[in-house]
Amino acid sequence: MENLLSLWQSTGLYNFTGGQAFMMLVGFLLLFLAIKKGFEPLLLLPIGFGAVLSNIPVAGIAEEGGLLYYLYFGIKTGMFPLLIFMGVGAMTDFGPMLANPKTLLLGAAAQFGIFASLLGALALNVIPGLEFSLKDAAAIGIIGGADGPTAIYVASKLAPDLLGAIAVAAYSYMALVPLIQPPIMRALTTEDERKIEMQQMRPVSRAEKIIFPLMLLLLSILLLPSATPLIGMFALGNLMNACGVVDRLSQTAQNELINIVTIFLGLSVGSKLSAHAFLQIETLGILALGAVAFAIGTASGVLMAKVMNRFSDTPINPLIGAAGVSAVPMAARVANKIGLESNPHNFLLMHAMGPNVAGVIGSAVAAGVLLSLVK
Amino acid sequence: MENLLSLWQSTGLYNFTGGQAFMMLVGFLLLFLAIKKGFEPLLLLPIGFGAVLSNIPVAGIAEEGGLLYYLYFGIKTGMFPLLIFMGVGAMTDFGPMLANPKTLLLGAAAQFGIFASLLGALALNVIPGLEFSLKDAAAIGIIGGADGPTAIYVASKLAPDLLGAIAVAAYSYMALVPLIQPPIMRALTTEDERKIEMQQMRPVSRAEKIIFPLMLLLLSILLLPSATPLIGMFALGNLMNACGVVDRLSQTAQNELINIVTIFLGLSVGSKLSAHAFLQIETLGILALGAVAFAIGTASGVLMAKVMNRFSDTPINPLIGAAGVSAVPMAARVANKIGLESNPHNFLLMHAMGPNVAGVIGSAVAAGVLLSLVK
Amino acid sequence: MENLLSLWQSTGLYNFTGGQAFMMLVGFLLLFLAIKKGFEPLLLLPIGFGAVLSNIPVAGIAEEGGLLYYLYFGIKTGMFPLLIFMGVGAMTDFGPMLANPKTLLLGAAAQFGIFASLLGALALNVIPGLEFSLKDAAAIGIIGGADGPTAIYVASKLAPDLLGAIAVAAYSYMALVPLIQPPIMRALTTEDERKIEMQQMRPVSRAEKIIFPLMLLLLSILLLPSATPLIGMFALGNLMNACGVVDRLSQTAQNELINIVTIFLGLSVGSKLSAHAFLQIETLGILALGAVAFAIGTASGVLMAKVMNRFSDTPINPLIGAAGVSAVPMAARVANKIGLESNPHNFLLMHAMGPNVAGVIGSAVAAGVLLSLVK
Amino acid sequence: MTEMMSNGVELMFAGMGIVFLFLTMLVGAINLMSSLVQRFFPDMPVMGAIPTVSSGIDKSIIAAIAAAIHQHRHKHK
Amino acid sequence: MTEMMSNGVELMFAGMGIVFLFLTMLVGAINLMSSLVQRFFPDMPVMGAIPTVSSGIDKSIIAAIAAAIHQHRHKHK
Amino acid sequence: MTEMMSNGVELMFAGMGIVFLFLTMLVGAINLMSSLVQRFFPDMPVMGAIPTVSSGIDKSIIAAIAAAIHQHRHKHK
Ligand code: NA
Ligand code: NA
Ligand code: NA
Repeated sequence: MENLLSLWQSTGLYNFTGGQAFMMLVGFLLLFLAIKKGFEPLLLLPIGFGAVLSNIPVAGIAEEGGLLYYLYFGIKTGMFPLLIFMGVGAMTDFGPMLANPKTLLLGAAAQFGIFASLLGALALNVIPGLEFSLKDAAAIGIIGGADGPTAIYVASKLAPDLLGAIAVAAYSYMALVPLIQPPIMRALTTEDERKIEMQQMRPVSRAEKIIFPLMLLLLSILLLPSATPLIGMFALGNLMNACGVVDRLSQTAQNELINIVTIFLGLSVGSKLSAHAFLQIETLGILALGAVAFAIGTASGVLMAKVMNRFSDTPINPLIGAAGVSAVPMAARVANKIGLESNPHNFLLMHAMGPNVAGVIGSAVAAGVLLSLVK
Repeated sequence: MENLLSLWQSTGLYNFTGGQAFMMLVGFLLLFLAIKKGFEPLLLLPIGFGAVLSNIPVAGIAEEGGLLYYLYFGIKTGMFPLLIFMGVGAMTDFGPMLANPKTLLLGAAAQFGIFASLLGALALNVIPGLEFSLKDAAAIGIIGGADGPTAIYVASKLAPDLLGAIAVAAYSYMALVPLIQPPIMRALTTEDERKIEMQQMRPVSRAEKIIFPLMLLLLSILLLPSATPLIGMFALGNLMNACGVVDRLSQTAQNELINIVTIFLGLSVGSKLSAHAFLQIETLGILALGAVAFAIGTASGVLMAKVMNRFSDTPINPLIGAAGVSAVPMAARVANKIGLESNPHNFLLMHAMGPNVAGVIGSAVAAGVLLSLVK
Repeated sequence: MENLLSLWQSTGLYNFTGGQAFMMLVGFLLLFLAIKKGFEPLLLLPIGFGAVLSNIPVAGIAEEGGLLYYLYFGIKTGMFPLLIFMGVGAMTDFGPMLANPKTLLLGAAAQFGIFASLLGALALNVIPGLEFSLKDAAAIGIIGGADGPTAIYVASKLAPDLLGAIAVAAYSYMALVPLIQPPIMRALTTEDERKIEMQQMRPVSRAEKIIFPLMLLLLSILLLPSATPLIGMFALGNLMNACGVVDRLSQTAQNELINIVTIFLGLSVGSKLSAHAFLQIETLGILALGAVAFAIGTASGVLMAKVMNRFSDTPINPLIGAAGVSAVPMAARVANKIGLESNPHNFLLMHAMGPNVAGVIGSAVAAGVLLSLVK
Repeated sequence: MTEMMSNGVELMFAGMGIVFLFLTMLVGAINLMSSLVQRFFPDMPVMGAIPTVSSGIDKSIIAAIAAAIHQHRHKHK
Repeated sequence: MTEMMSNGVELMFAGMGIVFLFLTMLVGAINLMSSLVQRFFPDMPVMGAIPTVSSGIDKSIIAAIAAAIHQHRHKHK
Repeated sequence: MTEMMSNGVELMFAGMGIVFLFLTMLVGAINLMSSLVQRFFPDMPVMGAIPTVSSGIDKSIIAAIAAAIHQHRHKHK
């Protein structure tokens, strides 16, 4: 009898707190979005699952002695996001950007979303109950970088408590890029601008592709050492792929290694989706600001492209500016799609890949600025 | 001269203890069983090798500073068995079980082997020199679950000293399933029963396969949180495979990741095969009880199937009950083979896969009970 | 204004020390050698990149909290070199050596390079400013083993400060084998000797290939336990491959696992290329002694082969003695090439593979001696 | 019977009870779920991509196969 | 405006400034690099091995392909 | 000669001695083993499975190859 009581007292049903139940629903919602809606499933499926596992009462899977507690070490040390960034580097082709380097400026402009939402977070402090520190605001702003590993890396350093919400916002909005960007792109461009055809790109030699990651790293070393963990691992992956002499390492970095780390990273991020940290009014602020960041980044990219089109000797379709937020390759595809609506013979995909990968560099640079100036 | 003496004194020959020599022989025996007899070679080869390495005098490979000492961390934290369980989940097809859910009860019945041998272990305490605590007995009983990662997970939590012997017993008896089960199955069934043909199964939709792992996890959360590390990782693997949107993660979980972890887990388990822990009369008890557990589990499964056949509206061949012990897919193949002997047109394989995978769930549930009630 | 100053003070440009700048150049030189000259790129590319990353001012990537600091744990525990050695073992075919076991003695003779350069290092202590301890000298000598993981394993135990220089020397000279060895081989052999054709080898049975790694391990256990971590992991890999029943583990050990560990090991080794440790007169000594070690090892192998040819009933081409240094399979290819120059129908490749893999065993044995006698 | 033994017996009953309770509830849940799925999503479109050649095979392998086939075709002529 | 807010504004200017500075310098560096490469190494030979079938594909796969082709050829005759 | 130097010389003799002792014993052991294997298991049946297409290649790759061949056969007709 006593035993039965103790059994009943050890069930999840008996021990559930409202917060845990709610967070578990959030986890299941993420699984639904990942599986049924196709929202960045590679990340949101393990994140959602991690959220479910870490909110199970009694089991303590995210507490000392539990699996997710140990896995989280890979985020605390920065190892997981950096290894993923290495794999992403190995998958990235800088060819289109090297053929038309001025598109890098579009990747710069789109980072305005980061700093605007940082300011927005600070402004939200006027709402009673909201208290974002400068570190919190910086970690929230980085959602606007539209780059998962960068956002997780920065958040784990500046605001580990907000990590769960920030990662979820970053990946969700990346999945929503095809919904968020088009109205902004249409509002800021004229039909004629959207019809602009761009010149065919020159081929880029292998030597340029090998030298570029080293040059990028060198510039970051000289100007912004705080960005070098991110940019360094990205450049390493890119170099391994471009140089052609370590293909077996490059293949492993892009496949098995990134897959293993993705599972671990997702589960660990999910373990930060605890009721304690997530069920705060702050989370609503983060979700709102993340959307704002994406919108402002998109707009800045498009406007910058319009400016550049005016001063450039070769035509630039302003739509490709939107790809500057990164969210590779989704944002480039969106630019291509909107372009085709106005001009069915106008394939912008390759032209948009330049600003798209430039956006990855841009947000890593912005991350370096935040890590170095926000103390 | 002095140097030569010191050299001689540093050889293995000089430093061997009888226990180390004996355990090394055990290691070589395991290698022989794995390679020449095909006993679960994926696990018993690294376990045997780990046993050899950890019993080398002077070298201290399983002591602080040695490789196996560090690898063992992956067992102590539960990480290795849980990751293997995730991979197994990704390889498991619940289709046959979902088509005929009542076969789950066969997977339940076969767990009686676990609790019977737990009792047996306690009963053996009457023998002078044997002293199994309740924790020891629970860890020994789990051998009857016929599931490697579950046994290792439970033993590492309840009785780490017995881990080596328990893992060896579990995998050895799994390899011996084609010898242990048939006589019991024949003794408990009539020729007519063995001839029973079962109805063809309905096809199972993708949606059911996606929802099932989540439902399984949810039930375990509500009823038995202590089983959720095991069931959770199993469900994660299964969901990754079933959902079809994260194939690259699922492939990695079933291949490279499980392979890497299998090597590490095997070596670490082997490192627990030290003379100190293994050369005890307890080990003989463990080996004897393990065999008993398999036999009783098989018998319970068959008897349960006979009972169900009496009350079911569709015929159930009692042979498939034996597959309820898990030991996937060996036990299902045994059921199929014995069935074919009596009726050469009766293919039971698919029907036996239902109870077979149900046995995995059943033993994970039993593991949860033990982890939660045995303190 | 103040902010701008603080920004400037956080740049790499402001913080660079001369030593860091120089070591970064060393890193870029290694990248150049790896990519453009094809010097062991699988290792030297990550080592070079690690050197660059760890010498970035301010960023602290190799200091506590940085990625390379955590990765280095895998070297400190010996885990990385041992796992690579396991993968190398899985890739090694002992067939040619088993067909002609006396070629093992060539692998023994070539280890003289190790001990000669050890003595050389001690002799260099007469130069003011140079102070090699016996441990340092032993770690330097092991470069002559021409085997990367062995050198890294030994150096990490005996002289972690010299690890960077030693690993760089070992891999660089392995890449230079086609330049270093031929003149020595030509100088020590006559045209007639180089023309010697060897008898075709008998086929080796699978059983022999399975038993060999176990026998090797057993001998090492009995005679030289200090070599068993290296020889044990090598034998494990080799057994996994030879036995044919754990192919999925063997494939993973030779591919994904070794690739992942190679990236991590390279970066960690590179992180030991700090100005503090590398910009010492010792480093020049290490580089000089490394070259001497390779030369002496080559010469000893060739001379041993000449002696053996005199006493053997079957002819032995002295060129295959040079392959005894290991540097698999480069040294065997060099022997083949030089042989073809004198006799275009004389294919020595398979005959040279015997001493070549024997050299791996020989240097692991020598490593065991050093680890056991140098305190 | 020692106290430990009686603990063991109790554990056996509790254990088998929970195992059966758990799996019986799972049977019920599956039956319910399956009937709901079959009623409301009879021809549920396959989600995500059809799991054809899994993404685990990287492009280079496909390329290698294609190259092999190509070469073969030429030799074969 | 609070102090934090003014910090934020300062951060925004510094941040966007550095981002533009960095990427503008990168544009310059790329242009310089590309023109140097195109001038001095116009037909730069491909370094290392031609990245044909990547070394990531292990030999056994190639063997499998070869075997498949071989078998096919025989069946096909 | 310093003490360290004499230690080094001693180490050299001990080291080369052990290396030769070890490898000579290994030669003996191999010869013994090979003759035993050849005498007692002359046609030793291959253990385990024949190491054909390794299990490392997962089924989907085989499927891809099969599909490629199949497609090729059709195009080829
Ligand atoms: Na970005
Ligand atoms: Na079971
Ligand atoms: Na060697």
